[in-house]
Amino acid sequence: MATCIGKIQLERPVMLASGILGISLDVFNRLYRAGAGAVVTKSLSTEPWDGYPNPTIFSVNGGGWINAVGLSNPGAPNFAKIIEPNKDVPIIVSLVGSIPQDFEMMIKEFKNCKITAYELNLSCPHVAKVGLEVGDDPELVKKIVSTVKNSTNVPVIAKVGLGTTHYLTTVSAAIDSGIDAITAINTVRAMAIDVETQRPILSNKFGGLSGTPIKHIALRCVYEISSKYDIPIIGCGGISTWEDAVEFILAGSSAIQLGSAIGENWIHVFNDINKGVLEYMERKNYSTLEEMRGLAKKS
Amino acid sequence: MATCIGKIQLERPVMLASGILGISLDVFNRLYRAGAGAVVTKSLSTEPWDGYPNPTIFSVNGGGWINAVGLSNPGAPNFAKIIEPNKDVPIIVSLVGSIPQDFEMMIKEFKNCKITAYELNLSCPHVAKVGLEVGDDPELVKKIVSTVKNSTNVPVIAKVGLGTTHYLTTVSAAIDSGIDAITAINTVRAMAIDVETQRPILSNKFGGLSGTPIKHIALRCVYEISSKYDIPIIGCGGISTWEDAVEFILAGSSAIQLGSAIGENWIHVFNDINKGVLEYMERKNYSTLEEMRGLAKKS
Amino acid sequence: MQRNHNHPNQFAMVWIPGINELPMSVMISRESGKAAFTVRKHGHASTGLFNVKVGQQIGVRGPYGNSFDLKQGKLLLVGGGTGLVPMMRLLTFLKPDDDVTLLIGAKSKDEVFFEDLANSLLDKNSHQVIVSTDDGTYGERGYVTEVVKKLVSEIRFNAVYTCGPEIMMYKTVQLAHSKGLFVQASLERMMKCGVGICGSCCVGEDLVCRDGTIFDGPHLLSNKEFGHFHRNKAGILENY
Amino acid sequence: MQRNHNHPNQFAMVWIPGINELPMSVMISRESGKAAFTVRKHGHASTGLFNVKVGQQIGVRGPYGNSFDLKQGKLLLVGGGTGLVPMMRLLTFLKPDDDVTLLIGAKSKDEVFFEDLANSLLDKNSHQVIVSTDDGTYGERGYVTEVVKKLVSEIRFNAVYTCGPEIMMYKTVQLAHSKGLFVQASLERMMKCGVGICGSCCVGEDLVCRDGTIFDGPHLLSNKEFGHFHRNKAGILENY
Ligand SMILES: Cc1cc2nc3c(=O)[nH]c(=O)nc-3n(C[C@H](O)[C@H](O)[C@H](O)COP(=O)(O)OP(=O)(O)OC[C@H]3O[C@@H](n4cnc5c(N)ncnc54)[C@H](O)[C@@H]3O)c2cc1C
Ligand SMILES: Cc1cc2nc3c(=O)[nH]c(=O)nc-3n(C[C@H](O)[C@H](O)[C@H](O)COP(=O)(O)OP(=O)(O)OC[C@H]3O[C@@H](n4cnc5c(N)ncnc54)[C@H](O)[C@@H]3O)c2cc1C
Ligand SMILES: Cc1cc2nc3c(=O)[nH]c(=O)nc-3n(C[C@H](O)[C@H](O)[C@H](O)COP(=O)(O)O)c2cc1C
Ligand SMILES: Cc1cc2nc3c(=O)[nH]c(=O)nc-3n(C[C@H](O)[C@H](O)[C@H](O)COP(=O)(O)O)c2cc1C
Ligand code: FES
Ligand code: FES
Repeated sequence: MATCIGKIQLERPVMLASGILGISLDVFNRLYRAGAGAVVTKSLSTEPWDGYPNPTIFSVNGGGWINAVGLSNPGAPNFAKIIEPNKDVPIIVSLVGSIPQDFEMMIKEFKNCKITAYELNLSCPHVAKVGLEVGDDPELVKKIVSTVKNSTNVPVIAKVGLGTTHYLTTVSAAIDSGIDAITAINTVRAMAIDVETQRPILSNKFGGLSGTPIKHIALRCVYEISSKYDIPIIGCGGISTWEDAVEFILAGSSAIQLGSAIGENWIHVFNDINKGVLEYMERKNYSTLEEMRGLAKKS
Repeated sequence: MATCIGKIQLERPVMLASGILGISLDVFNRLYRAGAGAVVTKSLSTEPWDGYPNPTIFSVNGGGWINAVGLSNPGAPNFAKIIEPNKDVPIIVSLVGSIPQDFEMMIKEFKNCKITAYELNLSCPHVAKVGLEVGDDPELVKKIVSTVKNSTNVPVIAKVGLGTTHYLTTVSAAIDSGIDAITAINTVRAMAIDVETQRPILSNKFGGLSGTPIKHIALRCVYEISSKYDIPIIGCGGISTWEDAVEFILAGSSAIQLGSAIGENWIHVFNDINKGVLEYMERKNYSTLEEMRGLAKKS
Repeated sequence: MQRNHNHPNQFAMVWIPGINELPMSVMISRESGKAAFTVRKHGHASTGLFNVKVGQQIGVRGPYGNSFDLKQGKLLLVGGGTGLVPMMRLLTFLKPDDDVTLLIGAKSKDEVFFEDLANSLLDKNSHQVIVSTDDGTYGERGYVTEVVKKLVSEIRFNAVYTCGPEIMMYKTVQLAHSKGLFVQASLERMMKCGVGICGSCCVGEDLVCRDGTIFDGPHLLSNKEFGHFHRNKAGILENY
Repeated sequence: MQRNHNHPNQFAMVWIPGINELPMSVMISRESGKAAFTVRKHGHASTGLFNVKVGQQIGVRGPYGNSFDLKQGKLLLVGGGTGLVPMMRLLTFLKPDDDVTLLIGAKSKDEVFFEDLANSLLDKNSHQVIVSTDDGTYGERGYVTEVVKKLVSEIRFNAVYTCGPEIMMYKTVQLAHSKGLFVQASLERMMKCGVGICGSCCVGEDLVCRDGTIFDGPHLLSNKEFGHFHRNKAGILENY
């Protein structure tokens, strides 16, 4: 069940996705005990952000969520203090910013923390000037990735999503600048309207769609990236069962992340998936995940 | 319940989306009797196409479909003969092609047919050289739209989707060249992998995701287009209830299309929606659909 | 696949990985609670399915489609080729008092199958199984519809059920209907989705996968395409 | 909203269109089978909810959250402010033999509510309702936790339930636990999703919306944040 995402080594392939429950070290410890191979923190900014007013989450009929939490977070400096005591949990710190200097400044804050990797959120679909607005600008992506790579020896992951620029352009720009891995995908821009009051439900109007509705979209992105580039991939989007996890690995991902499934199956989902993947590997006679990675591309 | 999509007038706002059951005039008549305000034909090409081998449809766990029918169709010349006898049904002919001449040639074939509008499919996500590959090239879109507009007096609609170029760029190119309305959106590129045999399930590997999973994505596209451009919009994607239909109208569409819902609720869906929308209008005291169009943008 | 005992005749979409996906009638299985398929080795896909080894995995979605309207009394079943599959399943839904005549049509002797299975399924009923081959190498000589013609003019059947080549079904429906008999036929058409969205299985205004596969005789006779045309993969009408 | 009679204490996310969405305890309603909410006019959002007119629509999702563990016998309920809402609902789940003591804590007389409702809900039980105000303008003078202290040293309650200001709950839990009593408290934290994904309601390793809102005393006392810190909208710890 151990997996390597390039230079990143994990005991188990299923991680907590960014923005989900990722707020206290106690929670990280609990999730790690519950079977998560790593936890990705909420995306952190240079300053604390309150995020948008409620409603920030809409529960989609038939499954999935639309969220516009608005990247609320305590800010990198506060957060670094929270995770400083960490010894055991593989923590991936997610960062969000508008210019290379933002990322440089934040990375300095974490100098005393044990961190497994950084994940650059280039793909939040509902906050202006950061996230997708950065990911949609390949030149800016190059500058940010180069700056981050020069600021740290810890592996750096770029998280992409469906924006106004083709996500493969963003992937390519990140690879050109030395990125270590790609997480695909973030939520997909969406909205919900209440027919009685005739208004968008989320206070921000637009939010990001996550969960089962985006699973097959995310899966094709992983397949497309792994067919085109030789870069480690972390699959993310709508994963809630071991079959989903296996699909993403067969499509070419080295590890996976999940968030929305926790809203449905709570944190048991980590061990359920670990167990299912393990049984699958035994049944199919694989001794490592690597043996099955990308097999769907062969046919 | 009557609605105007620019110059297109319909008695009822819910149409059959392209590619769904759209193969014989008898079926069109049946759907019209079942409550459809208009039917859009399968996308037609200059020559007959067999489409991809089966499996061409995957049923998504939890709702929706991924299809890679591959634009199978009898070709515009054959199809024109099929619909020539039509007198009653508002038929919108969907066309697909790679170059302006393809469209010009096909439109000539329909000279003896009573047609309500043409819909240009600029957004099929799983067939090379047509569909999205055309929609993703704004210059080509301009040429095609101009050519089509010069070839016919019938209103022309452009159907857009999520491709590698931002769909709003395609919308803008189509508007610049005189398009009469926009249909948004087509299916979203996706895939499914079978964990037992470890292969992509669809024979074409990639297909288009439709149905409930894409509803809230389509809704935000309609809202974004109607917020930015003054062009009649036909909303499409995941609509299966009257509430969905109302959401799309509140977001700014003048009419809607549906396809996948037929797979779940069969063709009763047309009358169910008509009835629900009518009751809603009575309850809210609207005498025309136009009064409620776009209301969600006010808040 | 879960077998639903209340629905004689249903089909499933059977995926032969890497090859194709085909509509297949649900066949009775020796294991209770399970279903099976009967494949005729024909073209690329069915041969692919035929060659599937034990343990190799195939995909099944469904079951889809409606079922025969079960009448009681004197019943005539007319099957040809793989159209016998739904007839075999139908036999398992009969009442003990039903008096059953099963006609099996085939081109020649080596294409006759299910005769023994039918006799054993019917051993508690008053019944007869009649085989006819076009070339007379087994059973009666000539088209099975000649036997239908003779029987419907002699016996007032409570119901006639048919599945097989469309011309056979067309004639059977015409003959039974002309005598005022209740008759149903199970149609085959090009199927892609199986659930009523792609349109490839349409016959006139009917969608075989969703409205059928079983239709009443009078409805079929009012359909201009039944017995005359089917559509190819591009959706173009072709003559039978 | 469907009320589930087996789950005393649950909350819902209540949307006041154009203003905000707030977690609200499910309140008993005069109409059977329905639920209600009790709002305290506080800041922008709750005032918005307070001002909602009859007929105007609000959105409700849920109910979410777990419920109190119902014990029987001598019960002590300690509520303050809107924390009385779950206590009122709890009263409707009591057994006839339960002997109930309800403590209502408030700053001063004009903030005391539900006293009459509680008495009428308890009219078939052996019970007492004790009010205490910080300023002594009504009932006992002083913090309600002083009354708790006195009662738990006199009476061996089978269970103690509390909901209200965190300091009040913290002291109540400490006092009851120190006497070895079974005690549960219902926590409030900043809530955005209400379903256990956003993390905004976390208290140490617990997520109030999903693991709670009700927790056992010993578990709470081992949580370093309970009674000391809560998180603001950005997730930064703030002292109580
Ligand atoms: C409702 C239904 C039930 C059926 N039940 C059985 C059964 O129990 N056993 C059995 O052996 N066969 C059954 N068939 C026929 C089967 O689906 C295939 O058509 C047949 O096996 C030949 O396929 P092939 O690709 O090997 O032949 P090919 O030689 O490749 O094709 C020959 C012809 O087969 C037909 N065909 C091919 N693909 C399809 C398709 N997707 N849908 C419909 N027809 C197609 C077309 O008419 C085609 O021209 C059934 C068909 C239908 C519609
Ligand atoms: C489980 C639970 C049940 C509750 N039940 C009730 C009830 O039955 N009746 C009632 O009147 N109030 C209840 N509340 C409190 C209510 O949700 C609001 O916090 C309160 O109404 C004040 O909101 P405001 O925005 O008007 O005040 P503001 O003055 O705008 O905010 C004051 C404080 O309210 C709190 N608050 C604001 N938004 C939230 C939020 N989304 N989640 C949690 N706290 C928030 C914060 O501590 C904030 O600092 C409950 C809270 C929780 C967590
Ligand atoms: C409530 C919520 C908050 C999120 N916040 C972030 C975030 O801060 N940074 C980020 O990169 N992704 C964020 N995401 C996206 C998730 O990390 C993930 O990419 C997405 O939800 C798809 O995975 P899922 O379907 O398993 O939830 C958030 C998602 C949700 C539902
Ligand atoms: C089986 C199938 C075939 C389709 N074929 C076409 C097509 O030929 N041309 C086209 O423009 N859209 C086609 N579409 C897309 C639909 O017209 C529609 O845009 C999409 O399915 C979203 O709507 P829905 O969620 O209501 O199905 C097809 C969709 C399906 C499911
Ligand atoms: S097979 Fe697709 S509609 Fe019947
Ligand atoms: S409110 Fe979101 S996790 Fe509890």
